[in-house]
Amino acid sequence: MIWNKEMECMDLENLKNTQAERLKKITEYAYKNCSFYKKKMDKHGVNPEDVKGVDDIQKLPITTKNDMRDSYPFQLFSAPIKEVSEIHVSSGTTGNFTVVGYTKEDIKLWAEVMARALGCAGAEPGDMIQIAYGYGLFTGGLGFHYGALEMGLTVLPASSGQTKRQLKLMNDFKPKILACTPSYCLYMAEEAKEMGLDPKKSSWEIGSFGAEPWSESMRKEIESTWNMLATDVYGLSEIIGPGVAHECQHKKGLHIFSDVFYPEVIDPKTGKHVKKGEKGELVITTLTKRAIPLLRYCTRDIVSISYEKCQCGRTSPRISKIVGRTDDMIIVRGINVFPSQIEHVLLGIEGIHPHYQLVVDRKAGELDELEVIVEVEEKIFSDEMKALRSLEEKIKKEIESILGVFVRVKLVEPKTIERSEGKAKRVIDKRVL
Amino acid sequence: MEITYWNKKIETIDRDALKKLQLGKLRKTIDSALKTRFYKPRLKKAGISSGKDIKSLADLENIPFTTKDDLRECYTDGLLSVKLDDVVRLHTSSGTTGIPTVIYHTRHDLDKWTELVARSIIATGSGKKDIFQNMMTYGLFTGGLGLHYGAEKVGMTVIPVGGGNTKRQMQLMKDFKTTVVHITPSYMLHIYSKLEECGFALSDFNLKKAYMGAEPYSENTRKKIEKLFNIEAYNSYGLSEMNGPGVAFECVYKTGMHTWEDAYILEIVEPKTGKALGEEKEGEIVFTTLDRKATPLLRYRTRDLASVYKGLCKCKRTHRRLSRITGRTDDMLIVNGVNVFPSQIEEIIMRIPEVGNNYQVHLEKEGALDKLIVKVEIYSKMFKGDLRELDALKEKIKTELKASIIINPVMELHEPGSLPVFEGKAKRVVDLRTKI
Amino acid sequence: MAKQLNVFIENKPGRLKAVTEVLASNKINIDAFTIQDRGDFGLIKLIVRDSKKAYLALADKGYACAVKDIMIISPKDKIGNLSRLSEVLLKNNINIIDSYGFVIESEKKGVCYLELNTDDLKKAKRILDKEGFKVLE
Amino acid sequence: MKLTQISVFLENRKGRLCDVGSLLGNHGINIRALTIAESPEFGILRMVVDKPKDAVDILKRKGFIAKLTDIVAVEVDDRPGGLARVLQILYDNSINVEYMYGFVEKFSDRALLVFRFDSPDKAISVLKKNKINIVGAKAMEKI
Repeated sequence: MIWNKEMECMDLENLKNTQAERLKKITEYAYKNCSFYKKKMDKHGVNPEDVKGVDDIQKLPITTKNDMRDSYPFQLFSAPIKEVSEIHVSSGTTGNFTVVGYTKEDIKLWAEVMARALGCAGAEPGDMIQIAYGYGLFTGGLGFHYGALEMGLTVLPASSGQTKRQLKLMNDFKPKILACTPSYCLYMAEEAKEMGLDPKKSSWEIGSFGAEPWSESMRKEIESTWNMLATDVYGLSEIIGPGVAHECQHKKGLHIFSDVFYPEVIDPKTGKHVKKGEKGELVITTLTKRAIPLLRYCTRDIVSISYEKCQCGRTSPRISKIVGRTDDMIIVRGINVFPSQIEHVLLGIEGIHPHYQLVVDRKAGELDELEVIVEVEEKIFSDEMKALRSLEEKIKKEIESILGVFVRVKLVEPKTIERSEGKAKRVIDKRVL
Repeated sequence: MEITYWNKKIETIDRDALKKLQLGKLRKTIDSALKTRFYKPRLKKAGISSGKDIKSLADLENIPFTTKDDLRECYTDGLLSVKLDDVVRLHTSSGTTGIPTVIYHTRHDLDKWTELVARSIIATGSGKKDIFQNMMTYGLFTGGLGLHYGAEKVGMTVIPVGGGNTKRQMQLMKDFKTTVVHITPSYMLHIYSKLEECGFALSDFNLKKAYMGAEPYSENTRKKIEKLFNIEAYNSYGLSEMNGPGVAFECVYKTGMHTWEDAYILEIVEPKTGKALGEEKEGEIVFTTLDRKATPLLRYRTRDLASVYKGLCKCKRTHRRLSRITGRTDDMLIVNGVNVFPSQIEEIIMRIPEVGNNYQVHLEKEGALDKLIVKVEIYSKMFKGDLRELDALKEKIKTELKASIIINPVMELHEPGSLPVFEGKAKRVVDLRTKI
Repeated sequence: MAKQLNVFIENKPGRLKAVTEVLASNKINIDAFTIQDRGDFGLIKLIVRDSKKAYLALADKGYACAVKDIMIISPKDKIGNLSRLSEVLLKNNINIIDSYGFVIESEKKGVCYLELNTDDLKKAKRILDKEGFKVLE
Repeated sequence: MKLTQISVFLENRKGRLCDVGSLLGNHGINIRALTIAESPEFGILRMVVDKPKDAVDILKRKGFIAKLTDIVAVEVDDRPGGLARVLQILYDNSINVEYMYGFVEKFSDRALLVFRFDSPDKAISVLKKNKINIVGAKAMEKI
């Protein structure tokens, strides 16, 4: 269903006017209420009055992940903290978190865009949804939860993991919709077979998959294995969480809800707009958010945008699947991992300043495996098995507690990690998507 | 002391009016229970075919108890009294192997639950200005989402962390100047013991209150926690069958937990005979839901032991106060706030062919937290003499247990015949935890 | 093919002693042994003259044990001989699960115990014979 | 009375043992006994060699992680129960064995045990008191 026909199917001229109106307001709001933006805009020599239409957006400075890190924890808040009703953090590139806050209106907005997203996937009020994204600080679980309640679905708040329980819930309650990472969906198929369940006969008819990159061939595999429709959801916590864009049942790109999230595509080197339809870095401006409005936030995701009208009737532009990143972030089981975080952990463990490498792999039908390879140094070498095993354990635990993702630690001999120009290659991604 | 109320009229209602209110709601609950496959024949047998057959609250005694086993038998929809279309959420209890239990909620049910939690929060003196860090797990477990909705209703700023990850918890407490936490008492003590190691000091925090529940603990531990952190700690009681947290909560006077009696009928019974017990007598708590449309429960035996305090509270709330929970009538274990039945562990272990005939479960304290150690004997007939296979076996049992009981156990492999032999699964559990 | 007896033991005082006592009381002589440990438990690997008898004696006492085919080689005690041995195995893609060894007579001969995958055993024997290593029965 | 053993960190990768062997061989170092303690990912190679200090230097120069540890080697009677007797003595005196390896009875009249204790001096005095023959560095070289 189309949840909000007025906004999602608005003719482009009206849409542009709405966007312009909102852009003017949000620029003014950010300038007035957020010292960070005031400073930034003053330094950039631009005034809220300079923004008269959507094309003037290019006059505004961009906001980066580093800006978010440096303004931690409160400098980016534009609303007083007592009006903030929810805070989420995700792990940042080094020690600090990336923080996002929501006022009551922001939570309503989140529920609204997630309801639109579920509508894109094909959900109808009264359907049952199994939410297998993690609940808590991770925005995946609660985002879907709010949207599903808004639409009037019956929610199974399963949260992530515990595969057997997930499958039992599916089998017992027959939910029509599944929300999880695409690799987890494939993984569940293996487990289902082991439990004697036939994935083809599952109750899931529609999947809303995201939080990690995936390919058309994975889509085909999911659809044929589970006999269900697999659609793509896009979001990032800085903007709102899931619900920034979602594929409709025609599966030709993800409708971005551009009346509230204004998209641009720029050349990451020059910062200039790319030609229409060309690939570049996705930059988003939140047009209505109150707690932390973001102006021209660089997502570091590489996409292209199509502005043609979709068969489904929605006029909102469509972004392509994410084709890459402009930084060295990797996504493992839906969780963002920066090599610098691992470095931070190793430095924190006494006496280790070692060379390390991250290897991500995904075997057929299994979940992502993250292996952290650490070169052993003389300082930490003991000739007792117990001591070395407990060192391994310690590194593993520290990393897991920072990242919230399961890792394997492998100790290797010195100089065995491949170096180029003296520097070790930090990430090896062996996954075939 | 300043007393604040969320819903003063209901919270301070006089007892007679409360009883009248209960009676009216009970009749409606009976009517909706009659729509379920489970209660219909049961109530008919007890001579009740409509809510009108209930003349006074005393008639409640004619209704048979509902047990955990009944709930299991009703899985999945034996207790569902509305159309599935009207259900907006459901929670199930743990159990991938054993039969779980399920509670459905309509939007009305969730609103009522949220109100009870909001009342509880306000009763402790918290409000809109507070920064609330919720350290209870989110998802099917009701501890997380239950408080979450109530806290948002009140207008607090919620940080939905969920459980675990101590260092991150502390960092957030510091960075966002958290004033209220929702936590298990043992995790609270654990945080204290890890402060220095994680590079924090109490002066980094702005903590004022802790809502503590999900596991039994003593008054001494409360005092200790209050002194260590220089905060006020409030007892919270709830169980998923009765929605979750927000069933009973302490007010600022901290003399027992006000049970929201407009939403639940509270009885204390002698566990063996089921006979009603008077005030200040310890017995099993029995609840009847009055405000839940999707899954009404009549006289549900909680298996929790407690008593009801005498007299009126200084806060003027007329809802009676429950003592802290003193024990259980069954062999359920509470490990770091998670409910575990020994039978769940046994079922998993005994399914694995490489495991011998004997096993033992040890519960110990590691610092302030519980540690679950599962000791299994290896089975000599299946032993192939390869260390790598033993590594894999250990990992396999660990994963299977984790999947079923949500707790990460410590696995120990033992020689055949080296563990003491006991009959019955409860005896195989050795609880070495000192009571907190 | 030589036999090795692998016995599961918990890593706590007295366990190794208990195993060797069972063997001693059954008059079973130990030719060689090693321990593979995992912190809280481990395996004792024993070379005894009558592995079946030893197995029955231990199994009778309830120990989890297993007899495995292994290979015992007696290379000359010469500098670089160990490296030649491992090189031969490497070249032929034979993976060593566990190994241990000693010098028996200085400048003359040593002994080396190799635990290999079952599929590799025959192949390894053929190759080592050809390369001039003495494989003991 | 203590002997020096060298311990080397090795990945469980084919050919690593071979590399150590040939490196020491090329430098004229003779291996008297060796054993490997392994986990699924890595192993610790423990060796008694004739020139331990030289051996460690050579290995380190080639980038290996290696270190010296004190061990105690004893000789026991070559008859059933020989090993059990030594272990009995250690157990009775509550001496903790970190790890142990090695034993040859069949091929010579001498049987050799290598122990790593957490308190080697105490272990040595207990063993001596019980008339267990401890193998010194000189005797070791003659093996």
